[in-house]
Amino acid sequence: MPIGWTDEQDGGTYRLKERDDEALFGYQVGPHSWKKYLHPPRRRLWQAEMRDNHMVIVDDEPDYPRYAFFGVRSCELNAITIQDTVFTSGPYVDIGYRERRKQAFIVVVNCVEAGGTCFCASMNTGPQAEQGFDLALTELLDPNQHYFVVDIGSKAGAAIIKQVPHQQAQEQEHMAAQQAVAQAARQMGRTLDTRDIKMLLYNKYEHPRWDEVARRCLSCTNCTLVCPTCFCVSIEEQTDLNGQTAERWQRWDSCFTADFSYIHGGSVRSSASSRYRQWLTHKLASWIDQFGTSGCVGCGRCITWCPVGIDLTEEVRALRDGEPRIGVAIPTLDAV
Amino acid sequence: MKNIIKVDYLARVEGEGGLFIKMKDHAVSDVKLRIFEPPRFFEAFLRNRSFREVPDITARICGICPVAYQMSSVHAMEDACGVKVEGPLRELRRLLYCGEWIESHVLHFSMLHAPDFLGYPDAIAMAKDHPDVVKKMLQLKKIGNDIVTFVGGREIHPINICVGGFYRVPTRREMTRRLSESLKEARELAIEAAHWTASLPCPDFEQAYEYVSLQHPDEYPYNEGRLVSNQGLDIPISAFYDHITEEHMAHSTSLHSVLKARGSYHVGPLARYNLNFEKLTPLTQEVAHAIGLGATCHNPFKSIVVRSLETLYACDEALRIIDAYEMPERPAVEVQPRAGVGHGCTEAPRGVLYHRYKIDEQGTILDARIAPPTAQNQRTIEKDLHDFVTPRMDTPHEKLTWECEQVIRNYDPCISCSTHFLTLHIEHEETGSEV
Amino acid sequence: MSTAVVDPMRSVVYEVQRIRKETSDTFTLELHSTNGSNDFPFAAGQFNMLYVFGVGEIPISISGDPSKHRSLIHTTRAVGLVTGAMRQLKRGDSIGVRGPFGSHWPVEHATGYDVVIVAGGLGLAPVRPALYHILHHREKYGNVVLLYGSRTPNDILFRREVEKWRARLDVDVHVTVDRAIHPWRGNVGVVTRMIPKAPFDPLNTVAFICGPEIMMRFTVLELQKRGVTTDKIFISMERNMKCAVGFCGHCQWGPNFVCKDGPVFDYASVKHFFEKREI
Amino acid sequence: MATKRKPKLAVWKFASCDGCQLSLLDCEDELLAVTDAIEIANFPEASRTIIKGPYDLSLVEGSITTPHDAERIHQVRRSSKFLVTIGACATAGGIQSLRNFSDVNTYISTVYATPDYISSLQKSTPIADHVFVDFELRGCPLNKYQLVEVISAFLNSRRPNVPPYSVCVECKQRETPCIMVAKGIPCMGPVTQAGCGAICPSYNRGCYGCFGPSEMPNTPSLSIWFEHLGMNRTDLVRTFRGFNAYAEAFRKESEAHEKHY
Ligand SMILES: Cc1cc2nc3c(=O)[nH]c(=O)nc-3n(C[C@H](O)[C@H](O)[C@H](O)COP(=O)(O)OP(=O)(O)OC[C@H]3O[C@@H](n4cnc5c(N)ncnc54)[C@H](O)[C@@H]3O)c2cc1C
Ligand code: SF4
Ligand code: SF4
Ligand code: SF4
Repeated sequence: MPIGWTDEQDGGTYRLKERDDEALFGYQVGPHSWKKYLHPPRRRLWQAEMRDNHMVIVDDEPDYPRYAFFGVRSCELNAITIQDTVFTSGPYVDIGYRERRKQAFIVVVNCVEAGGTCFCASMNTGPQAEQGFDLALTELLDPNQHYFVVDIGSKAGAAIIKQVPHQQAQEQEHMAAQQAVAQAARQMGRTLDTRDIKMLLYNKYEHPRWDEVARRCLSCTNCTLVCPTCFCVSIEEQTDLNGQTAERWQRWDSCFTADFSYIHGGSVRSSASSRYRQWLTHKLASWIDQFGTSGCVGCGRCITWCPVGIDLTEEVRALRDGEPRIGVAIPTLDAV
Repeated sequence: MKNIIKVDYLARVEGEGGLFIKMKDHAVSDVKLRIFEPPRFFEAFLRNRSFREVPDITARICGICPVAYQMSSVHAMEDACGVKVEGPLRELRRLLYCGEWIESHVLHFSMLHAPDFLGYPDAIAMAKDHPDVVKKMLQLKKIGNDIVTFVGGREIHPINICVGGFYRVPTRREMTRRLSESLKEARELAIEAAHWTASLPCPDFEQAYEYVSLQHPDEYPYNEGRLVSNQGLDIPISAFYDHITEEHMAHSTSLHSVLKARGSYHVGPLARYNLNFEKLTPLTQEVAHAIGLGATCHNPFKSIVVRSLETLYACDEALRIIDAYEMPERPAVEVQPRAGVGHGCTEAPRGVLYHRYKIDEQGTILDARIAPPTAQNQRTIEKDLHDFVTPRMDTPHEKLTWECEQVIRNYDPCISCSTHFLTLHIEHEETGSEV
Repeated sequence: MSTAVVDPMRSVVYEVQRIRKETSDTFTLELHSTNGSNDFPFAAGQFNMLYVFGVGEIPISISGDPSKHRSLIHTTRAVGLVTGAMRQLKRGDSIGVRGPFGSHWPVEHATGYDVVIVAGGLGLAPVRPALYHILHHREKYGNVVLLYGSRTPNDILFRREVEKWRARLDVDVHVTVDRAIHPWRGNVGVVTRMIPKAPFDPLNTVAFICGPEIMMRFTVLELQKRGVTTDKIFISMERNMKCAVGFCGHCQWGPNFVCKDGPVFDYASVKHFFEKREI
Repeated sequence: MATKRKPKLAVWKFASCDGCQLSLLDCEDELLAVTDAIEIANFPEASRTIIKGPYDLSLVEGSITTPHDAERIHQVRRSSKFLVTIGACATAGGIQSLRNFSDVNTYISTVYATPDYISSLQKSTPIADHVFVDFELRGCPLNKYQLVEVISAFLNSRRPNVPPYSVCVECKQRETPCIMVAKGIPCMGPVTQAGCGAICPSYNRGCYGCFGPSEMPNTPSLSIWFEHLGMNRTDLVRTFRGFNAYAEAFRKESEAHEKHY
């Protein structure tokens, strides 16, 4: 975004606004996350051809662009790390992802202001980036000085810094950076109480709140598509007209569509409430079982970009409110 | 000899129509161009809609020339609200129109009309023997579609047109990047098309028509001008219904438009060409002479050549617009509704397309009337059929039938856009009578 | 670092060697590799992603004998587009294979126990490899019981083989049908009805269940009634699957990915949501 | 391949603007490939040649508006092995189904001086109200790539990749920031089926619903949001009463707001 502009975010609204300082990074996360580069919306997996009635698999020439991501926020860096786990930590590896990721150069910008839908502080994913970057900048706008405090996170980062004019940061500049980031943490527009969140959700499979939120939810998929950690895809078959070649295309998918859970005879999750429940429970609970972390980094995109402003922090609060405050939740055996 | 020519289903025209000609005592006794396109009542359901909705709704009258409908309707609304759209926005509208002319004309002359001249049932069969021409023409058509898609959002029923202008306008860079090169190619292809269409064998058949088209002091007519004819008509578009009346015929067809003073008239490429030849670009005029057509032409079969020349003009004009384009500051002029009547008349590929709306102060439509070109030509087509068949009654039936179809296709009739066309009580002729 | 991991999404071309019609809508394909390396180790209960050129790719369990790596056997019911296209395949036609994927029936852990296999309909196919294994190592197990329910006598899968097992003295095979057709003289009724009388020692039994979810639900209840503990009950689940390696997200079921945590689950770990709707 | 008989294609027209069948001719790059793979047996808009049925694939454009057409569609069904309806008219009744909300006789007298000549049904209805339809391809107009996809899927007997999810998915695919969120412009995208490629939002205007309701259209929720964005009830009715006015979800929504006039 150009200098002099910022954004204002709330549930279902995002507005550009002028600002009257010189800040270069005076805005919060926008509509797109870095996901679209590392895990592109559409991608051909492979092709097959029919030659003399025999199928031949044709590999695509691998083409892995080298990316430098400039201005990655801490929440987003955490989201990248989460996707790393999804795609590269198990017995199977998404090779395309791994190759793009391996070459990515990441410059983080620590947030010194928080947006209306941000809650990374609750999720422990920001506003300060801890690791996994090549460089991390903190922008400081003193009345008499506009400068960046840079943390170097890798050799490649150090090599770059060598090439730009810089000076060793003073203790007091460090402090200023810390304070600015801490200030952002205090400003967060949203909070999410993550205490025992996994069991909270596992115990709420049958809560009336799901039906309430389903009355508002459009099943439009926006929340999943803007989310920097959501990774679900579908694979489509494409053929040419004379049936000689077929291509397998992977594209982003969403648990809010009917086809997503289709098995012969119908969708497993045919109601909007079950889809919202799947999404939220996956993000905040089952993700922990699957990958060892939360699936949410608190970037707030799903709140801002939900066309009707559904807010997961509010939903969690509502689910919690019905919950007795004491006692340990265990997996219910109350199943009929 | 068979004394009835009957085509149940006219092919290669847009929409559904049929033909019925009866001959008796070596004279043509009855000609009916039948339209059985079911009525869709646009003028009725436009009532109570918002004036801002017209470009989206009227586009759906015709999938072949939606831009024309959008243009006539937005002009009419702007007229009603007392707004004039000028400068680069006006130019963009012309550009959009260029795209539609190219796409629609090429579709017609290469895929629907040309096969008649060469004796093929369709362009696909023609492509077997003339693959190059067909491929080139498809390419040319595609460039027309590209313009519409680029300016309008998509080729059929563009989404980017609003009363007052557009929702989004392209930057100069986008424009040149996307269109310049391909349009230069299109211009070359259009020149080839002109030579090719001029080389097609063409029946001798000249008619004395009253041509009616828009006329503009500076430009070949698209979206503005006065309505003029070669027989003295010269009126502002708002006087359309003062001079033209629509007759609801019981026998066959539709609301036939006729000039109150003189009867049938001819709209479309031939009319525009004969009335505005000197407004064509120098290149177009030059090519017209090179292919031996000259400044006037009264043979409706030659409309195929005129369409190719108008295509060339559209390419040339589009290039001029692109070269001169500066991105307007705002994509649309602010339009506030006010009670009143507005008129819009533009030159659809098939000819004059006139709209008139009455709106109230909220912009709610109270009344709508639309006169599509094919309805205006219908009487003329029937007359052509009559005059064409009369001296050719001994032609073998098959051949004559095909030629009659060709006479109709000379007009590129677009039956779908016939908001006025009726369903008819089709009188089913006994097959037995076709001795 | 970047050891060339094979792309888990890429198919390998196999050739249809034999096609056997099992019932009116079910058929078994025997596949051979086209590159000569006819070795396909898998564990009982695992599945492959089978790809039909130009149509699509679907998960199908391996129904062959795990001790025989030489050919790859799948039994499929034609229910839709891909399975329908698969039924049209002829000897010599190509098919894409990825796999094997997923968890397996814990045949090793079941040694020393009675084993009761409860299968409904097509569910016999995914447990057949387990039965093969058990029969190959018959001495390691206690009682072995197969309870099989089918819609009608004509839908009985692997009919001749079932008869052969029935003839053995070391397996108890009981077959029931929902709807009898002449000349069926056997059991009629749902498969769960056979559980109370089946010869196994509930406290010392491992159960493998495979069939429609509703059938598995009631089977679990019956087994529990007899005293089989939930940690010894295993079920095989089906969910939509696009990748089979945990990337596509479609097969999630509670915290699990059916493709890698399943398809075979021990009931204890899933019981708290197994009964819930639309999970 | 060469030995196989080419499947026969027929294109039929009912009440419509011709735009959808024109899309086939607009497939400049694919047209010759299409005609290589499939025999155009009955397509009057393109050819004089009419080859007799039965047809392997019929594309049906337009809605049923006259008694004659209500009969004709049964003939078409009988002569078609696989019948695909194309476009909003054929799948939802089209823009002409606006008459369904009024009395058609007043419509007739509005337009025609001599109403007696007009024979028209009270309602404009989609093809599926009359005969069994194998596949519905939405859109006003349809998307030509989807049309080629349907033909291609038909030729390969696979499922067409024509997903029923919302336009929002395509918005994200083309990376258009949501205009409803970012600009407060009412947009039908969340309840409209994808297919167009999310054109309108990329041109700074809200989707107006060409592709009809998406698979789970929560129109009441969207209406509440539209009101929150400042839309009045008259415009709410108009918004849902467009090219797919008679598609159930949109029809119910517009009627719900009409009651409140
Ligand atoms: C682990 C596993 C093992 C299976 N083993 C067998 C087997 O051995 N034999 C057998 O006949 N079937 C088996 N199935 C079911 C089989 O995958 C479906 O019948 C098949 O996907 C239907 O595909 P279709 O295209 O013919 O059906 P359609 O109804 O046309 O389905 C369309 C698409 O939906 C998805 N889908 C539909 N039903 C299912 C389903 N039940 N499970 C997963 N995805 C589905 C597929 O992606 C399919 O292509 C198994 C499923 C799973 C998950
Ligand atoms: S769930 Fe929402 S807040 Fe959390 S990471 Fe995804 S988009 Fe951001
Ligand atoms: S602009 Fe419209 S279609 Fe696009 S994401 Fe927003 S609501 Fe959905
Ligand atoms: S109105 Fe909606 S469906 Fe139609 S083109 Fe625009 S975005 Fe697409």
